[in-house]
Amino acid sequence: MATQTAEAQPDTQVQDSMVVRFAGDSGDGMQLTGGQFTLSTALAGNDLATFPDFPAEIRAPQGTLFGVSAFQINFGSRQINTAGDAPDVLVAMNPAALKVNLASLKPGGLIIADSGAFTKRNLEKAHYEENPLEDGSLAKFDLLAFDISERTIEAVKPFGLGNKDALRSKNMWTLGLALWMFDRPREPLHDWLKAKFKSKPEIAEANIAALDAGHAYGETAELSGPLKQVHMPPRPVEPGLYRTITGAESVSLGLVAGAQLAELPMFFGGYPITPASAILHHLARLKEFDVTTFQAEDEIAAICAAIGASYAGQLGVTSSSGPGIALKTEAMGLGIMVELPLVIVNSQRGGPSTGLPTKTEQSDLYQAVYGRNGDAPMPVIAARSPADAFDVAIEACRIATQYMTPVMLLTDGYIANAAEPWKVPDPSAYEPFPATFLEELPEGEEFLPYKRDEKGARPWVKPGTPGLMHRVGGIEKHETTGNIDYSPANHQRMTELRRDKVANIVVPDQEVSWGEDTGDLVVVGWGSTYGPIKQAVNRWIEKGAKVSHVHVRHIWPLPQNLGKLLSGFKHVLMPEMNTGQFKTLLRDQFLIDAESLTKTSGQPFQIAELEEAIGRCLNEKCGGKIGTNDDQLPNPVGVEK
Amino acid sequence: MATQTAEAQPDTQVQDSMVVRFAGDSGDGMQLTGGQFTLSTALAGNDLATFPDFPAEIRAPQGTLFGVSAFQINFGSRQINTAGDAPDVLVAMNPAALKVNLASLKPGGLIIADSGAFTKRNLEKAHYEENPLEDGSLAKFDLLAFDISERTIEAVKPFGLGNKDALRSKNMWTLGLALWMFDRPREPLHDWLKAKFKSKPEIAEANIAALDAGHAYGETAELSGPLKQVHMPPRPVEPGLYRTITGAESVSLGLVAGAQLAELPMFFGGYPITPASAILHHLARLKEFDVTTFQAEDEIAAICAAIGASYAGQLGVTSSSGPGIALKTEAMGLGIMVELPLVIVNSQRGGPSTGLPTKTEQSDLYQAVYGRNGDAPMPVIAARSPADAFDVAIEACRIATQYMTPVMLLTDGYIANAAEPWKVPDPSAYEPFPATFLEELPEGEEFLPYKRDEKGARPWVKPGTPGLMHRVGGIEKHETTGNIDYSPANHQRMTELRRDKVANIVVPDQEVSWGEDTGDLVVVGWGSTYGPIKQAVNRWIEKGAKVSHVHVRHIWPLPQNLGKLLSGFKHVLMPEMNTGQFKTLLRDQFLIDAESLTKTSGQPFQIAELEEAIGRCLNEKCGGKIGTNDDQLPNPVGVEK
Amino acid sequence: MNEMSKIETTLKDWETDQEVRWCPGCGDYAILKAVQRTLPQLGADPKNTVFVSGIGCSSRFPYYMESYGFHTIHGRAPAFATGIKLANPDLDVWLVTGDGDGLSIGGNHMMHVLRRNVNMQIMLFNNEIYGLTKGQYSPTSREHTRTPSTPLGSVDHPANPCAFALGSGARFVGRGIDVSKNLPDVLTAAHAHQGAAFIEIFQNCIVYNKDVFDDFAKPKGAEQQQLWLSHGEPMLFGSEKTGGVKGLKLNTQAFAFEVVDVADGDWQAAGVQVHDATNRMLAHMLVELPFGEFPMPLGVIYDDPAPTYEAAVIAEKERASAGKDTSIARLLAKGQTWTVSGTASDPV
Amino acid sequence: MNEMSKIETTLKDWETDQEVRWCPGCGDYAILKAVQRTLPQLGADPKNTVFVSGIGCSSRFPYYMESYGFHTIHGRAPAFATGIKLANPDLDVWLVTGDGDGLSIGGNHMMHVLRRNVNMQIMLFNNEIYGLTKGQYSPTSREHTRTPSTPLGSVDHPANPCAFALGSGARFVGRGIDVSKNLPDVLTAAHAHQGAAFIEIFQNCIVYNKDVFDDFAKPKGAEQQQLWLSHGEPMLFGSEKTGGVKGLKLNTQAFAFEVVDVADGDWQAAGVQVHDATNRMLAHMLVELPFGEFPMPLGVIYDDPAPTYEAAVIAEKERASAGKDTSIARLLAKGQTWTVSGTASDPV
Ligand SMILES: Cc1ncc(C[n+]2csc(CCOP(=O)(O)OP(=O)(O)O)c2C)c(N)n1
Ligand SMILES: Cc1ncc(C[n+]2csc(CCOP(=O)(O)OP(=O)(O)O)c2C)c(N)n1
Ligand code: SF4
Ligand code: SF4
Ligand SMILES: [Mg+2]
Ligand SMILES: [Mg+2]
Repeated sequence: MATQTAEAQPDTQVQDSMVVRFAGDSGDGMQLTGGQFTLSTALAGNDLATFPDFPAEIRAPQGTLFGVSAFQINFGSRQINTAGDAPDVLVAMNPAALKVNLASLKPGGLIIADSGAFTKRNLEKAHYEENPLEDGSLAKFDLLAFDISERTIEAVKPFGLGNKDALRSKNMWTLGLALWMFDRPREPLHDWLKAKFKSKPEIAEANIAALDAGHAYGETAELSGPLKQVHMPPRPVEPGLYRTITGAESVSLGLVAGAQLAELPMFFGGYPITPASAILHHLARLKEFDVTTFQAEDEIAAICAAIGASYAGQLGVTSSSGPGIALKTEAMGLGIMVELPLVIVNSQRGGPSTGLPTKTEQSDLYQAVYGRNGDAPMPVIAARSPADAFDVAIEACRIATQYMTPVMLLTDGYIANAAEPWKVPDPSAYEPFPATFLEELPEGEEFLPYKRDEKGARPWVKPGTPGLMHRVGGIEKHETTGNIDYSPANHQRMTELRRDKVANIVVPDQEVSWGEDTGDLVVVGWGSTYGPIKQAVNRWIEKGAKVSHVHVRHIWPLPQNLGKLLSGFKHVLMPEMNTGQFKTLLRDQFLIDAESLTKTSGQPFQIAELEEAIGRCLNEKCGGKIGTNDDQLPNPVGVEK
Repeated sequence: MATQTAEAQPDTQVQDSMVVRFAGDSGDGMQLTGGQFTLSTALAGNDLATFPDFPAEIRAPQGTLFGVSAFQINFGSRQINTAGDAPDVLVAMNPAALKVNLASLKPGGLIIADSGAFTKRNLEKAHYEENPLEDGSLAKFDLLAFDISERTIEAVKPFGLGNKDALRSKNMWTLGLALWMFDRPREPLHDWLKAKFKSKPEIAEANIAALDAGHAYGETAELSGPLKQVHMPPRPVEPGLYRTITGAESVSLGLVAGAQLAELPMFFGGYPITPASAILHHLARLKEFDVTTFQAEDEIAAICAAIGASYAGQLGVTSSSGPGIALKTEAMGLGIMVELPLVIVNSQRGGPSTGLPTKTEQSDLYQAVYGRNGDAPMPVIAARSPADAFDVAIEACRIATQYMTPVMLLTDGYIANAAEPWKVPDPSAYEPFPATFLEELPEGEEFLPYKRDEKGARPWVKPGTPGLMHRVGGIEKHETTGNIDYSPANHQRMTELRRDKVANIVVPDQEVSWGEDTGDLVVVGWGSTYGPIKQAVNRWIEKGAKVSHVHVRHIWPLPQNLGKLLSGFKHVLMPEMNTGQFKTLLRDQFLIDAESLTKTSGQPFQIAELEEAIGRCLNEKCGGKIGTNDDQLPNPVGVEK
Repeated sequence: MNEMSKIETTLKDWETDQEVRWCPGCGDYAILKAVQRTLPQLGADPKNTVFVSGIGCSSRFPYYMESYGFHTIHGRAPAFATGIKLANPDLDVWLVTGDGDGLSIGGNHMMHVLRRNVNMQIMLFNNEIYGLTKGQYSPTSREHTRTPSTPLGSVDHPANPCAFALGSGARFVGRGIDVSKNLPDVLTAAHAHQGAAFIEIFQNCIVYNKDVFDDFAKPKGAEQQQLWLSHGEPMLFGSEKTGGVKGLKLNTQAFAFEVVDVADGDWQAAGVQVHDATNRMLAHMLVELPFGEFPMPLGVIYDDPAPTYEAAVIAEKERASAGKDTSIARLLAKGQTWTVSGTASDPV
Repeated sequence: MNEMSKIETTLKDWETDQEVRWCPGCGDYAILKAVQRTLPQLGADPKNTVFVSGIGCSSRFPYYMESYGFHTIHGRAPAFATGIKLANPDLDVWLVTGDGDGLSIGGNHMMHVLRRNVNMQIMLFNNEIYGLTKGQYSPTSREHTRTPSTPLGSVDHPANPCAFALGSGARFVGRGIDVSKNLPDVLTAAHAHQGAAFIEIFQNCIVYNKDVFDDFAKPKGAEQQQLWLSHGEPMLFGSEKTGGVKGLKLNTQAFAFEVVDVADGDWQAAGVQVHDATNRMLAHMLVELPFGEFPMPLGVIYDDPAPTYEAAVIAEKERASAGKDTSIARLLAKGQTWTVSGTASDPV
């Protein structure tokens, strides 16, 4: 088994990280297996990153190629930033799972296959003419094929389940085997199963039996073959309380924390859309933290209700994905005009239009920064990883409430679904930023709803406040009174005030994420490309190249020192999962010759791809695009043509 | 009276152009006066440009500052490109009209005021403490104040109208005076009045009497004062048939012509919004030209119905202004994905949000080029003047049908309402571009709905065609079959195909609009700034400066030679009625140090402003903003504060 | 509105310093005055009152009310109002919209605010035209209406605002006329109703759709053309002076109303129907009554309260919070965690 | 649809080569088959048939129909379909939508397509849930529905699709059940109706809202729980075998239906109401009938055609064009023009 070394060559000696991919039919419970394996990995003290990759269909017919559901985890005793390029181990619960995922497996990687599921019918559904487990076509891999189905049925026999029900425990059997492979305790899983099936103890017992049987199978002597136990030492990390967290959870918690730091109740207006719905779901369970969730009739109503709530004195938040964000455009303009706090979360997915709802992309940056009628500036910030999303969400709340402005928070389908271990932060480490409402005027002062403070923010007055009745709206308004005012000088002035308020938002100076402050090449990223860029840059630094990584959180306004920082490098390479959107910003703002490296396949960058592109760049052939083909992970070849 | 010379000094000798501004209460019929004066100017063979400037309110209470309605016309015996900076003559029908418009009047200009309307009550409504006609405050102007109201009442007395009705003819009296001033025949007006009031001959007669009386007044000897008759020779122009045209009419006619050149019926889906409604209104009267107009329930339905019509084989067109365009965003993405022809007209107005509905701005360029989720490229073209809008609309139809793509046509509130003389084009001078529908497959060929031609366009198949049934939609689709396809390589490829199709649209090379091909400074504009930029550049060229004017029609894709062209100049100055949006495109695409000159007051650039800015630029202080203040035209001082 | 907070105000207290910008003679003025007259009677408190509107002539309303006001975007006022009510249910929310704003672009939000039953008063100023954009036809314009966008006459079947409201699940449906002296009564009943109260107000756009309601709204003939409904009262209209007292009687065979003459005030004898504002079927029949053959039903057509949305949302939030530790620390540490001490890690 | 173009097809002719991607057991399969069975009976021609849909599980429908198909965006299908019909009224347009697509985000377009009466069949698959986005509650979900977005149970009052359609001005309202053998009859009647025909189809989402309609849809007990309506026929349900024949009788005092027993088939004696599909008030009462106390009304509830929108639009266009010179030259030279010859200019 291999590590993620710079050369990405298989090397069975070094065990500092591994990539495992569980793949099966949507009905096989692979996401559950993956999730529980993740938890066990976290408990073992390894660093990790995951990539759940589910089908676009709700429940595709069993055994089909487009019904394959996979879960990939990269874990190790060193820092892990990506879910890994190519798996070392592929667990394939049926022929379709094998077919779709095989191309991504590392040469010499291990395949664990449930031969019991390689029936004639399943092979046909996967468009296999021969059984790949038998025709020698897998020769360049290590293959471990045996009848998991049968073994599971046997294991749960004592509990009197029918075959169909019994097979439901296949995933637990597999998980048991995986636990053995990585020398993990079973007790947490036992406890979890008992809790999960509290009302159906026999199901709990059957699953426990399957888990134990899989584990025991690993230990039996017959396995002199490719299966070896791996001891992965824990990654030394700061002491503290830890948990795993997905991006969607992290955004949700960050928003709640942000509202609490602003000392405001939070109002969340949402409308279901993949992959943004998870935030609505999480927040709907957090009502006790002074959160109101409102599933509106559409995205427009969701943002309008959120603005209404902000108007009434709560922290309005709304969230969606590309097409839904598009619908919110007009209302965002109103938010900018009435200058009320609002956080808009965009969990980006593949576009345009309905696009690829379950795939990831970074192609809504243009929309976030530029996509409104009129001169309508709005701060935009981006999360780079699941854990980072927590801080970014708090930052969004801070900017929104301190500057009285809508703020766009960009995340994406990859971050939303991926998990990583997270050191539970100490809430008291965050500086509160209590929102202030204007409740009374200093004696003799006139009430001016658009008079600004030193940050450029206008006062926030809650309806219900005596003596401060006023009217707001989307028509241009007078600089101080806020009354309708179309006069030329006033519009000129207001356009500038709105621009400057946003332009002057205090944003921390940009730091170099990895590498030196000057050099031959700086790789500039934003959002979820953080992990692969960091690893790829690191590989070149280790090879002695003068490469650095700059990862930008504040997309608009940009950090003040950014232009200067970038000018310290000979080349600027900008990998993006779009056709080069952030590149436009930097070229416009700093007139630097930033070169795009684009990938628009709906899949995250692989470290190796970036490594190669950096190499090219160091040889003066910067930019280009990743020549994606269907050999990449995951690979639903032949599907839906 | 003065010409538009470089120094803009009053000079009563040269009569090659004049600016007249009619201003009165909304109820005073100033737009009608202006319109008829325009027609008479056109018939006299002068070149002209107009700027109607009406209040935001439907009918504001009489006599108020915010109820002032004005109409400015610049006309001359030389080429006229703008409605003029400062009027030479201001007709003020009441105190409010005087107050709002005075600041824009040229020093030494002529004021014609209806002293009969300067009553105590009207003075109060206009916030005048003293009667300005009497207190000497107008000393720096030529003042001609007399009781137009009374003279009108007298003139129409024979027709037995009550005072209120009689006063309705005040505008015709004024028009008569204006006709005299510029030595114009009254007959066309007589004919027009008779036609207009066909069913009410006594009203026609009364108006004619008023007109004649105004005219006669001009001729009377008492007028030894400031009123002089001006003989403006016709501007030598190409022989042919002429008419005046506003931008809204021109877009409408261009769309109809474009549909005919494409040999398609046209379907127009719209929803009222200022200033876009005029296009809906014009087209609703053109049903006999195979035009269907559909007033939808909202902007979203309007664009969706238009896409539906394109799907069914017509040329779908939709039109709106900023907030409505925002609502269309999601559906534009679908149009891009299903690759059907569609023309989207945006008549820009002041933003953001509801903004300044009746004022002009160019601030939706970002939205047009970048404002969609996903990588969603769309061609964008812009009209520079009312007449130009005709050709631009045809060009939009051509690109949409030839490349199977939505196209955004940008115009603005200024172009929409302004009028200019237009040489009625010879329809046969336009090369037809008949749309081709796929109706039959070559023997043995498989039907592939997304197979592209050499331009990158997919086939257009009308429902109803036998044997070519197929399904389209907004989910990513296979490169040739168009079936749903989420596979990574396919999405990568489709993203590129969509980008390249638009990027490779054949666009004429950019020409220099005025001046040499290289030099010290190029002023780059787009849209309705054409006139003032051209005049300002011309003034500097006449002063010997190496300045040129480049005006871009094709905003996206940009003309291929543009970057190279601009690099032939030391400085690039970009005046825009926004905070610098087109500038972003050019800096990103060409990495040139283009400097913004911005004006966001809701008012067009003045020639003098640009002239000054160019001067600064030639002295190496490029860019900045126009320091607008309320002294500019028009000036509703004190309104709504 | 919080009953506790009733205060004394006069009409003047509800006027702002902004010049009113409707066309002289517009019906909006009369509605403005009616509202400014009604609010003092309700004991409404300006500081707790919020006027929310979309875009249109009618939607300028908030600028003229000395209360809190939000002039939002076209068609979306119900969504803003919902957010406001959920954030602060103590506020007394009035929604002002037009036939275009509320039924064309905003029909969906209108439906959902009615369905959810958010407690507010919704005044739809129906002038059967788009006023602000200069006179295009609207979804309530009658067939063959000639406007700039329909120079040959409109061809759509018009929407019936009250029928739409009922179909959307409204629990209060009322109707009034801009200049009618009864308008304050309808507003008062709407305000008393807990939940979304829908009021269609016929409003004269004298510039673009002048006197289009004259057939029933003009004072002359009004008695014969207007049927003012009152719960528990017979459905009577007309008077001896104006051509006789008449009433509506239900023809149970045809499921339809018919007009009957009432002699000597004996409406029972004539079989005149008594209005029951809680009967949904009666409401359906009344709002769909073809005008001409019948008078125009006005007043409180339907009034049958149901629990409000914001009350349910808040109750749920309270249930969810009861007795819970709501510290941020607990929030963050939810789910399965483990502690790392030194380099070892133990599940907790 | 053009009556002339009736052709012969079989169910197979309407199947595409695309693998059907709904969850095994989803009610959508049954509806797909019912449609594919019905179209040959109507003599429908695949090349003239267009299926238009929004977004949702249900909206995948066009991919499985071998006809023209347009899978558009969420909630907007009625607008696309309107454009298609106006551009080519000869096309036979079927609209497929869900309770979320058609009534949540798309409620406004639904209202307007019904109000305008564009000739098409609108099938709303009501599974009372958002299927495609994995099970959030929808506007038709019953109160207290627990879903990922309402973990403590929903609190909104649900919308009633048929009541909404009627309130919007629909001239045809029908109801069916995914697996019911009567569904093709409802589809056939909808197709025969000239104008917008609204059909609510109860559809079982077995993954996120399994068997939620079982109280009336499951075969056992169906006879007692389903009232299949037929114009001119008495409103009867149940059978001797299942606990007796029953009928609906109108209580004219209370304006309400009541259930009566029918002895020996003598429904007249029992006072059972005869269904009149052209009576709007009956339709209102039927679609609002509280289930439980009453059976579920199904079949053709209302069918009273009115002129279609596209016919009026086209007639107007023809009137406008009659005898006109439609050359581009005339178009351009409209209005007042003048001719310049040399440097002089003369009005023309
Ligand atoms: C998104 C958007 N679309 C269109 C408009 C233009 N618009 C403003 S008001 C209005 C309709 C007004 O009609 P109605 O709601 O009946 O109000 P009224 O003016 O008649 O009171 C329209 C179409 C707009 N402001 N915003
Ligand atoms: C603009 C937009 N918003 C949200 C979504 C996500 N979305 C897709 S389908 C759907 C609802 C599906 O529910 P329904 O219409 O009832 O159809 P079903 O899946 O139940 O058949 C939603 C919210 C989307 N695709 N586009
Ligand atoms: S246009 Fe009509 S509705 Fe608008 S203010 Fe004028 S009269 Fe009133
Ligand atoms: S989620 Fe429900 S509605 Fe969607 S396909 Fe599955 S069963 Fe059918
Ligand atoms: Mg209106
Ligand atoms: Mg549904």
